[in-house]
This record gives sequence, C-alpha cells and structure tokens, in this order.
Amino acid sequence: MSENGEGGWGALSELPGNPLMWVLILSELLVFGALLVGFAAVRLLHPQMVLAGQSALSIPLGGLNTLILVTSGWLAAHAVRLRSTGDIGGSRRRLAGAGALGLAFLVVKGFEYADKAAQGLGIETDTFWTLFYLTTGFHAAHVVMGIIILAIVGWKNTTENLETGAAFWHMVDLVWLILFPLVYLLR
Amino acid sequence: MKYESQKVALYYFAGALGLFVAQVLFGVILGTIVVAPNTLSELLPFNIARMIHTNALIVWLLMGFFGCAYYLIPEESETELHSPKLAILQFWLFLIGAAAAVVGYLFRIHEGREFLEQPLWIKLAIVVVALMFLYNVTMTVLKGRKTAITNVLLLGLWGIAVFFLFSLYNPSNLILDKVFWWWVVHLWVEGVWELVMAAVLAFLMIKMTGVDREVVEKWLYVIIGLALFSGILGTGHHYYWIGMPAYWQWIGSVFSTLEVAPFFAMVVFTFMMVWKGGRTHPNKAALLWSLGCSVFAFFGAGVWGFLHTLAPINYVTHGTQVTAAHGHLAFYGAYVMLNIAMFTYAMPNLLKREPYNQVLNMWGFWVTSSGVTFMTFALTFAGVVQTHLQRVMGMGFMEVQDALGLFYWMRLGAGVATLVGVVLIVWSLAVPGGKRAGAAIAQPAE
Amino acid sequence: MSEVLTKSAARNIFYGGTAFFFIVFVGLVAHSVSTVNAMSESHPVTASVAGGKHVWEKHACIDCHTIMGEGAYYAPELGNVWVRFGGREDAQAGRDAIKNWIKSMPTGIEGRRQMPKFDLTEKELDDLVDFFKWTSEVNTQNWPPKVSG
Amino acid sequence: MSKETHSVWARRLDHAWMILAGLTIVSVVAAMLSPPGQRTSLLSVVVALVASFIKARQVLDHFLDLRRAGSGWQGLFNGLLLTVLGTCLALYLAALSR
Repeated sequence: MSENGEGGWGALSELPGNPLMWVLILSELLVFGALLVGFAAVRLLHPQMVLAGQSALSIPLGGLNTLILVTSGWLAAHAVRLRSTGDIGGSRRRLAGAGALGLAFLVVKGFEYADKAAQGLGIETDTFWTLFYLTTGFHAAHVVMGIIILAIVGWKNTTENLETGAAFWHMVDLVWLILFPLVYLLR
Repeated sequence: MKYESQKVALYYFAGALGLFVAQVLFGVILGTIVVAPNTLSELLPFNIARMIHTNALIVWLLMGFFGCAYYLIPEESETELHSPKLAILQFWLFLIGAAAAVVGYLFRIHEGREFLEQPLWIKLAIVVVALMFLYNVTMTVLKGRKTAITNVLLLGLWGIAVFFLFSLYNPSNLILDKVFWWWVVHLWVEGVWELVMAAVLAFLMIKMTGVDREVVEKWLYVIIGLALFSGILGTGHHYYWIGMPAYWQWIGSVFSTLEVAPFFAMVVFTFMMVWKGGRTHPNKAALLWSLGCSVFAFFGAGVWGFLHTLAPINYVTHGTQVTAAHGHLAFYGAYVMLNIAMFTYAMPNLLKREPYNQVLNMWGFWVTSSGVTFMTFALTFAGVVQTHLQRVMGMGFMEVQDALGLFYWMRLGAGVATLVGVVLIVWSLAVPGGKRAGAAIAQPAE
Repeated sequence: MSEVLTKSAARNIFYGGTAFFFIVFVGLVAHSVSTVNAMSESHPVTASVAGGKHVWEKHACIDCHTIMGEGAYYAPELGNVWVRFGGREDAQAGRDAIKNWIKSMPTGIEGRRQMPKFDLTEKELDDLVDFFKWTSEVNTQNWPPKVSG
Repeated sequence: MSKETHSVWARRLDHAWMILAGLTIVSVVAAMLSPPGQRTSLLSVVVALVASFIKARQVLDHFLDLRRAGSGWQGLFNGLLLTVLGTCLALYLAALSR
C-alpha cells in the first residue's frame, strides 16, 4: 500500500495534524454550511422576520468577537511555529493567550445572549431566533471544545498534536468568519 | 479458525439462522394479511404477528452479532475465549428467553411498545444475558492483543447494552416516552450498531483481501468517526412531529443528511480493499456478501433514508409506506447482509472444511437481494402514492389503502421470493457439502 | 510522528468528537424535556390519560395503528383521532363515537382489515379517549398535514 | 519547514493577522453605515462577502498552512466557500426582489 502515501491515510495525510481531525473538520464545515444556506433560504421566505431579527443584533459586539477570534487564531498559529523551532515556553504562552481570547469570546457571547434573553428573544421565538441560537450556540460549543483541545495539546505538546489542536481552532475561527457576515451583516 | 473456543460461535449462527427463517416467514404471513385481511384475523391478529416479525429480526441480528464477536475476538486478541462454557450458557438463556417471549406474544402477553414489546422480566433477562456476554468478551480482550477492531467492536457492544437500558423507562407522558424510546431504537441502528458493522467488515477485509491491517484500521476510524459525528445528533430526525421544539427540524435535517457519509465511505472502503488486495480468496460467497453489505446499506440506510429525512419532506411522508420501504432495505443491507457475510466466511473455518455450497449460497444472495429490492420499490411506490392521496389530497386512510392493493400484492410476491432466497442461504450454510479440508484449510490472509 | 501514535491520536479524536456530539445532544434533549414538562403543567398527564396510555400499550395498538406517525402503518393514525371524530366541536359526541367504534369491532366484513375484539371496560374506554384527546392537543408542529392522518 | 525560514514564516502570520483585522473593521463599518431596521446597501453586502472569502482564504493558507496541500484540497475548500457564500448571496438577491 505504499502508493497510498503515509501509511494509508490517502489524501488526508496531505493536511496538517491528525487525519481524523480533518474528518471532523470537514463534517463540521458541511454542517455549518448547510445551516447558513438554510438561514439564507429562511430570509427568502420571511424577509421581514429576518430583517427584524437582524436589527436586534449588535454588529459592534459581533465585530469585537471577530477581532478576538482572529487574534486568537494568529496566536495559535505562532504557537505551532514556535514549537517547531523548539521554543516550548514561547509556544505554550501563545497557546495560553489563544485560549484566554477564546474565553473572552465566550464572555462577549454570554453578554449578547443575556441581552437577547432579557428582551424575551429565545430559541423558540421564531425561525430567525431558532437559527440564530442554533448556529451561534453550536459554534460557541465548539469554542468551548476548542479551548479544552488547546489545553490538552499544550500539555501533550508534540508538533503533530499542536498542529491537530490548532487545526480544530482554526476551523472554529473559519466558521465564525463566514457565519458573522451572513448572520449579522447581510441585512 | 485458530482457537478452539471460537466454536461457540456455531451455536449463535445456528440460532440466528433459525430465527431468520421465522422472521421472514412471519413477514410473508403479514404480507398475506395485508392483501387478504380476514386471514387468521381471530387466531393471529396483525399486531401480534407484527411484533413477532420485528422482534425475531432484532433478536436474530443480535444473536448474530454475539456469534460474530465470539468468532472474531479470540482471533483478533490471539487468545482463547475467557469462558466458552459461559458463552454456551448465555446462548441457551437468550434462546429460551426469545422463545418464551414469542409464546407469550401468542397469548397476548407483552408490553405494547413498538419493538420493545418484551415483558419486563424478559427485558431484565436480556440485561443479564448482555452482562454475561460483555463480561466474557471484555475479559478476553483485556488478556489478549488489543487491536482497533476489537476496540471498536467492544465499544459498539457496550453501547448496545447501555442504550438498551432506556427501554426500561416508560414515562406516562407520551412525548417523553417517544423521546427516550428513540434512544434505544435510533442510537442502536444509526449509532452503535454501525460500530459493530464497521468492525466486522474491517475484520473480513483483513482476512479476505490481504490488505495491511494498518490501512484497514485507518479506514475503520474514518468510517466510525463519520458515523457517530453525524448519527448522534441525527436522532433529531425522529423529533420533528412528536411534541418537541421546532429546532429539531434543523438539527435533524442537517445531521441526518450527513449520515449518508459513513455508508458511502464503507462502499469505497470495501471496493478499494478488494481491488487493492488483488488476492483471490477461495470464499467467494463471503466476499460477495461483504461487498453487497456495503452497497445495500448505502442504498437502504443512506439513499432511502435521505429521501425522506429533510423535515419539509418528512412532514408529508412521515408514517407512510415510504418509512416501511426504507426500514426493509436498510435492515437487510446493513445488518442482515453483514451477519450472513460473517456466517459465510466463518462457518467453513469452524467446521474445518473448504468453503462449501458457494454457488447455492450466491444464488441465495441474488434471490434474496432481488426479493428485498423489489419489495422496497413496491413499498416506495405505495408510499409515494399514499403521500399524495392522503397527505396532499386529504383522502381517508382506509380509502387510500384500498387504492394501494396492487403494490401490496407485489410486495407479497417479493416477500415469497425473499423467503425462498433465505431458505437457499440457510440450506447452503447448514448442510455442508464438499470435502473436508485437510492440511490445506483455507488460510486467512493474515 | 510514528504510525502507532497517529493511530492512537485518531482514536482519541474519535472519542473526543463523539463525546462532544453526545454532550450537545444531551444538552438539547434536556432543554426539550424541560420545555415538554413546562407544557405539561397547562396540559397535564392526568391519571386517566396515563391509564389510557396503559390500555393503548396493553393491547399493542401501535402494532397496527400509528400515533404521531409512529407505528405499523396498517391502520389509521390515532394521534388526531379525537379531532377526526369531531371531539373538538362536540366533546361528548366525539367520545361516544370513538367508544362505539371500538365496541363494534371486528366487523368481520370480507376483504376489510379487521380490528380485533378487545373487551374494554367503560373506564378503560374513557381513559383511552382521554389519552387520545391529550395526544391531539400536543404541539406537533402542525403535523399531520391533513386531518385524515 | 524546508525552505522557509522562521522569520519569514512569522512575518507571514503577522501579515495575515493584519489583513484579517483590517477587513473585519472595513466590513463592520460598511454595515453600520445603514441604520438598524433598514436594509444595508448592496455595496456593503458585497464588501462583507468578499471580505469573508478573503479572510477565510487567509486562515486556510497561512494559519492552517494549506498552501502546501494539493490542488485537490485547494479546489475543495474554494468550492465549499464559494458554494456557501455564493448561494447565500444569490438567495439574498432573490429576497431583495421580493
């Protein structure tokens, strides 16, 4: 099976980090992609409902969270780079920074949810809010998972582990970069 | 066969095949009742025959899984089974329990929840049987070589036992009853059973194609990853119309669409391995069943599942013959064919013979598969017509059913063909012909 | 990175990913269950509704009928039988109609699907009707599309 | 890490971060030009989507280092991104004309 590349993972072995992580990442991208297309379809069916819902969203808070996440991703990428130079301390500090920014993202998200809940806007209010809470909530669950993964790979910090953990974190980042404009900005 | 204790699998294979015939026989009886409703209506009403049909299916598939595990685990773990005696005792307990349940059903003793009709004491007996089994195989795995295949198989088997515990919970609120009923039914067939399926297929691929274990085990992880990443939240496609919040329509639609992926990966996997292996294994029938399993599972569970899984479509097809069509092809492809593949592979080895009755066995494959396929098409057409008349036009249920008579006759014909095919399969496995293998017993690839 | 380590990492990712999806699933089900329970306060499962569900199970009705679309597809949907028999417009008439229907079975008509004779007491019949009424009031997201079930 | 030195790698990451942060600010400002309750202008919609695509590519190419993956993977990710963003834009435009 030598023609299959590195030990039979096939095309998956071209990607950084563990191949199974990429199975997870690709599944997630399809899931979020489908939800976002579904969201756009709901806009087509109920334009007024979506416009009203979007007008209640805070673009500055969403923008702040975008900045937090891209900065966090930047730190995680540096952590991988430093690990490959052998600078384990520097790598771990960057990773801790990435995780801390992940927590900051969740805090901002928490404020946002609390504000919406105070206005009586819940997951069953209407289809807009169902989709808002499903997509952003599912994304936030990935942020939580990502922080746990960053902690694990910071502890067991082989280069491959770091690449694997960072790949998951960048996927979380990537999803938000698509989600944010489609949910918040396309009004 | 390398280990004497693998022989206990023969009990399970025999029991499973016997129940297989009974299951299909009751299916034919049910098909007859549908077209001639006065048949046996006093002696064996539809609901009793139906619970025997479905329960026999579940029990024989599980019995087959137990047999597969007893064959596979010593060979993978490279050690004798922890306790063959316990395995044989477990078999008789399970068989007697199943027989007692069926006799009870005939006397209207049951709990009346679909597929979980077993009386409480039978359910508890099943738990005991499962614990005996899990103890036996887990001890075997712990003392022997640990492979990805035994690891995944054990996880699947433990999952089967854990999720069965939800069958003991029956709240008086019908909504909650249904919610947790699906934790048994869905998380079995679209969750942990897929782990068993992938592990057994991986084992068969290693044995029959000669492809490296390394490669097979990587595919195994990809497949089970796809299966559980999609299948757990895919449960949502059962929560659309039973009193649950509307958000399940989104979750169920998206994740259960992805449930096609592991089945597609299994098709690519089996065909790639056979193609790459390039080795002609003498047991051609077992290879045919293995390839057939992945293909029929892809169509039955994957394609026919996807056909009606999106919430807006399910809104009109839910609870029609479309579901019945999907159920028949999916169970046949994924789990019936998996068991027969393993039986066909293992029985000559257990009986120390060259692969026997291959032609007859392959006839069984084609006749049964054609029967089930034709049945699926008949039920699909029936379901589409029913959906239109009943859900779009608003015609009454019985009026619509009367209009579907032709499809039900076709289904009965397909069912009879299936029964003939099953008899061929059982005959080919149970009545060994050909010569006993001498020193030149078919060696597994590994 | 050695092959063995890559594979054990793959196994851990499988476990981790599965645990993640399962936790999300459990969380969502917990939320749904609390929603269902909140609804049950205005729409309680009374003793007679629970009794009716028991009658439903005792005679394995689900192995012919469907309820909320789940069952054997051999006999009509009963999740909305209360509505179909006019229980919403006239509760007493709907109740009597369902009870009389059950009592008149089997018809014995040649070529017609036969519902068995169940010797139900008046109380069992009333409980069963209460169960059907309760079920018809569940928020099923407007399923079934037609009252025919 | 064959040819690229670590300082070049580090600069590449910093450069990507600046593009990400800059484009985020641009698209947020463009969207906030329209008051809440009203539709945003088509220009800011296009800005948001183009920015989203460029940002996604930055993350994929530099943070995830997919520059090194084969053209099949590049095509797959581009296809996925363009499908999602393109379908959403098409549905948005269709909603406008209703």
